[in-house]
Amino acid sequence: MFSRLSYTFREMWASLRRNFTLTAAAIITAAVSLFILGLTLLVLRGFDNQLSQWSGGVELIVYVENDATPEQLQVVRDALESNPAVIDVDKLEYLDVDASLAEAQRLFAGDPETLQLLTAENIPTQFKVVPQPDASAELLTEIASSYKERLPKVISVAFPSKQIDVLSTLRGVVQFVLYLITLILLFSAVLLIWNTIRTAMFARRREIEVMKLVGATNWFIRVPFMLEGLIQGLVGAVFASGGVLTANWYWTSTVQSFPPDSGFGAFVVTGNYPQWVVFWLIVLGMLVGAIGSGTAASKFLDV
Amino acid sequence: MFSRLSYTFREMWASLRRNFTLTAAAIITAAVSLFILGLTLLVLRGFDNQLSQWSGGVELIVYVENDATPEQLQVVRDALESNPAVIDVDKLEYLDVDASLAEAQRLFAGDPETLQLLTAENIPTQFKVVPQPDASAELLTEIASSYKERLPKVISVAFPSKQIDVLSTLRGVVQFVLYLITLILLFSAVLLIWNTIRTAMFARRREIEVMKLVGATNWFIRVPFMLEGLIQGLVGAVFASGGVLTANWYWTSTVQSFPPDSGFGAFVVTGNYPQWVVFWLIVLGMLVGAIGSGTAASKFLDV
Amino acid sequence: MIKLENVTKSYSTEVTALQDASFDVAKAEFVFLVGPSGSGKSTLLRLMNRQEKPEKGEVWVAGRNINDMPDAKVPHLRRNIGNIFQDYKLLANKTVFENVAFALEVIGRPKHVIRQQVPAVLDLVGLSGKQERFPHQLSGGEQQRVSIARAFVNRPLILLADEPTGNLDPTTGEGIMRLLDRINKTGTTVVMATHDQRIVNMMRKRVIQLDRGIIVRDQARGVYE
Amino acid sequence: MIKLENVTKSYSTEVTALQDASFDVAKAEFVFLVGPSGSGKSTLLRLMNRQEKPEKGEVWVAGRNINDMPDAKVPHLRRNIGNIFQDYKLLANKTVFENVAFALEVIGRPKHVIRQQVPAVLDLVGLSGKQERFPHQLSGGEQQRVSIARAFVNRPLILLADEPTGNLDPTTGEGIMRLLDRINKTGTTVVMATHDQRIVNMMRKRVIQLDRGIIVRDQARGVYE
Ligand SMILES: Nc1ncnc2c1ncn2[C@@H]1O[C@H](COP(=O)(O)OP(=O)(O)OP(=O)(O)O)[C@@H](O)[C@H]1O
Ligand SMILES: Nc1ncnc2c1ncn2[C@@H]1O[C@H](COP(=O)(O)OP(=O)(O)OP(=O)(O)O)[C@@H](O)[C@H]1O
Ligand SMILES: [Mg+2]
Ligand SMILES: [Mg+2]
Repeated sequence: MFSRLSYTFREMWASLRRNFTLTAAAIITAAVSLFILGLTLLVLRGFDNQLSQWSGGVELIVYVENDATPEQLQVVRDALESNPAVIDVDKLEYLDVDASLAEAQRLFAGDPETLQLLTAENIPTQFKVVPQPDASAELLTEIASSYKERLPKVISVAFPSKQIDVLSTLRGVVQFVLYLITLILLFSAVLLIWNTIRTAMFARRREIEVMKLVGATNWFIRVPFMLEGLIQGLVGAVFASGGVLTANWYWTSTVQSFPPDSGFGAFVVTGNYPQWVVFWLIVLGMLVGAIGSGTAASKFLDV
Repeated sequence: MFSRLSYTFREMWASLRRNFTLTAAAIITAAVSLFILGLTLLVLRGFDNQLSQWSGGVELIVYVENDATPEQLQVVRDALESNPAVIDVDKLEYLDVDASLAEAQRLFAGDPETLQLLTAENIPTQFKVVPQPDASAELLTEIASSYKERLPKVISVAFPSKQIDVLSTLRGVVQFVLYLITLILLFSAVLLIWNTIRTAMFARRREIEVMKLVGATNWFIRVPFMLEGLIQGLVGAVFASGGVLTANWYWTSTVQSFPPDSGFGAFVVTGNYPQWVVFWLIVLGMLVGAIGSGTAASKFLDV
Repeated sequence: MIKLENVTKSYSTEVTALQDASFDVAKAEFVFLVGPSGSGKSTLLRLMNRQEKPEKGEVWVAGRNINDMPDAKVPHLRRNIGNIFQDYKLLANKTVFENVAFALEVIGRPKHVIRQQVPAVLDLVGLSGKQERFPHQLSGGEQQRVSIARAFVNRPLILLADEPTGNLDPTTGEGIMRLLDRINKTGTTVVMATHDQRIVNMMRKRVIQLDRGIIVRDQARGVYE
Repeated sequence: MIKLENVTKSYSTEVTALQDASFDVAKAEFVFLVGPSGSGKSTLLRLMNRQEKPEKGEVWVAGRNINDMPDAKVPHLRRNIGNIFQDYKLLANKTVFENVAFALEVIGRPKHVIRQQVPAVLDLVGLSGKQERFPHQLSGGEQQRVSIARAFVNRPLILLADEPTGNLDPTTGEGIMRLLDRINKTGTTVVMATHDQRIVNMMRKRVIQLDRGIIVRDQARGVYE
């Protein structure tokens, strides 16, 4: 068994070295495609963070002062619920101090200066308002602007439908272009790994011929090649992962160096999302390697 | 001579077809790298348009009404020049109606609705102000905000140092990341073209051997291979160019669908800049092909 | 040991490489296949180790019909058959020892078996002092001895040799023939394709002669003709 | 036509492939190079068309010292030398006609010359009816005739043949020898390496015998020995 393993690795390593440029090209292409995929996932997550305040159809937020009494809050709620033709009352949601603080953590992740200023004593609480699908924008604007004067403790009413549109469109463009590039490059990576394995098998066709003649099984012949492809995918994924983590760190520190309140605060990705991305990149890299080498090893074994 | 040409093309074409996957991978990689390069150039150009209002160290713009008389303009100019400690008087620049209209063409290229509203009769003219390098931001803000009340015909004073900082930093990040990816992929494309040529020559080593034995010159043997590499680079560049033009068109129409005044109006690229980008992509693609195939053809001819 | 029954094989519609061939080879027999170029000698040998399948007829090796043997069993069939070729088919980047050991390694023989059997077989073919040389450091005859050692190290029941003396000068070729004869005397069946007249005439073994895919002569103790 | 003066060639420090070889080959002469495997026959032939350079000594071909010939001139040297090999070196994806025409195409001969010379030379080697066949549709002997046609189509001064009958059965081999003899009689110098005893004895030409890189015999109208 040990001799078998050492045979497999010895052969694989020799083959990797012999085909150096093709191997390098395959690894580079796999790495770049996975890197772009990783970036895409992070950028989309940034957009989602930025838009998360507005998720679920929320188009209007009424900010209420931190020290509003339950009675004052009820007045606001009543006012909002008095317009069921314009506002979807079932989806009306109130974020109390804790929920608002939790949201701020996400929104100002890249803007610690602003975040520091928000405490349980001063953070505004919010009513998130989903309009009826057929409510006219003008009517909504009119109602919204009247709240600030009419209702107690209301700090401001946010109704940034334009920016939301722009951001969502941008998100769509970025998603489309980057996924397209990723897909094309991943395809190229599969082709290349397929090709390095084909080349590796061709370079060793005399050995393969002899192996078959002395009675080696097909699996015995195939495994080192498949492993070789797997490792190319894996190495590509490892490079990509390093790149993605570095890029994320670089971007986070760039955003933190922006002036406070630049509007990019939510555009950083935190928590263990980057680790998840890396995990999936590595899985995908190995998959790409396995597909490329597996098909090549099956196809060219009977030549 | 004609027989020579037809020989060259026949051999090249046969070789391209034989090595289909490797050729495809080489072309894809070349195309994607050049496509990303093209995108990079367009995106950077977008940033530059967006920032062009503020180029040359301009940090403050005083907008003056269209119908201001020369005397009124002189009052504004005198006020600006009275603060040589804060404002760099030598770099003070006045954009009259024509110059402002020209600038607006650039700034609102992607926002025709806004652009339409601006005519020679209503467009504000502008004083572009470059502060002294050591002028404190507070002092500048103070002076700037006093202008609007004190001076005749001044509509507004723009002093968006934060946004400029953010935009320039973003531009730097985008430039760095995209150039890096481009460079890595271009390197990979050279490797791949080198490799397809090596593979092509290896696949035809018997023919090459016979050709050398019957007295063909090295150049005769080499030229079809070099042409093959050149064509791979060229085809990659053509795909990339198509992609870049499509992407530019897609982006332009996306920006135009944004609500007016979204802030992205200047982010589209117009004029013949896209054509220039395409021209250079094609030159670069052929260069990549020539480098890859030329080195391979020289290296492996004496095997 | 080997039995062909009405075997026909053609590669394309034009060429019939072998037509209606039937014969029996007993255990420990030595058979020459002779005939002009393209008459089907190599094809016959390739049918015997399932490198090719016949269109018609049956091929039996060691008591088993190898036509309808599943592909997965073929490696085990081949472990009973040694192959020798005109161009030796040695691996240039491996030493003599490694070339022979390779044949045992790839069928999963443990290290200690390899360390014992390889020197023994190299001794048999007369190469004990040259274990660490590479093929290009050997004469053609010595290279062919390495390839015989590799074919024989697993003590197969059958040796198939396709023009093993084709690249060798007459003296060296004779040495190889004496070695094959010695191996044959240990009980190994040997089938050898050749067009070396001298050798066939010298050995006086059974001769099967082919002409354009047809067996035209099958003679015990025959000559080249 | 060919002159070697004290030529020594070794590929590595261990093996001296050729040592201090000197001889002259006159125009229209026919020379056999014989000797056991590895004695340096192929090396000698490769020195004559500058596939190899000697370490010591000088090689003259057609009155020119080819050692210090610049690389760029080598193609023109080779246009005066035809080469024939044991394995034919035909291009499998080209027909007989195309294989021969290829040799003219790659040295830039115009189409009308090709259309005239190729059929003529195919006629000479006796393949006029088989122009459109592919190599695998021919017997070994026929393939070797194609390779001779290719080597001769440009009417070279010299033909170098490295074991041209090595893969052929005796009858076919004799046919090839008669063809080479005919070509030789047209004034072409022929140098042929072989270890086919029978052929050397049959032809009775000049024989140069090598042993481990040393010329041990140079005999007019010699036999194999
Ligand atoms: N892989 C193949 N594909 C197509 N035809 C083939 C193939 N192998 C052999 N043939 C044809 O089958 C016939 C028999 O060939 P085979 O190689 O068995 O002859 P042979 O007696 O071994 O000849 P030689 O003495 O030249 O080795 C020939 O006509 C040959 O052209
Ligand atoms: N390319 C090479 N690299 C290293 N050594 C070589 C090379 N070619 C030949 N040799 C060595 O040079 C010596 C002479 O070889 P050569 O091929 O000239 O012999 P030969 O007489 O043609 O033999 P054969 O009859 O087997 O063809 C041999 O020892 C051989 O191993
Ligand atoms: Mg054969
Ligand atoms: Mg030789």
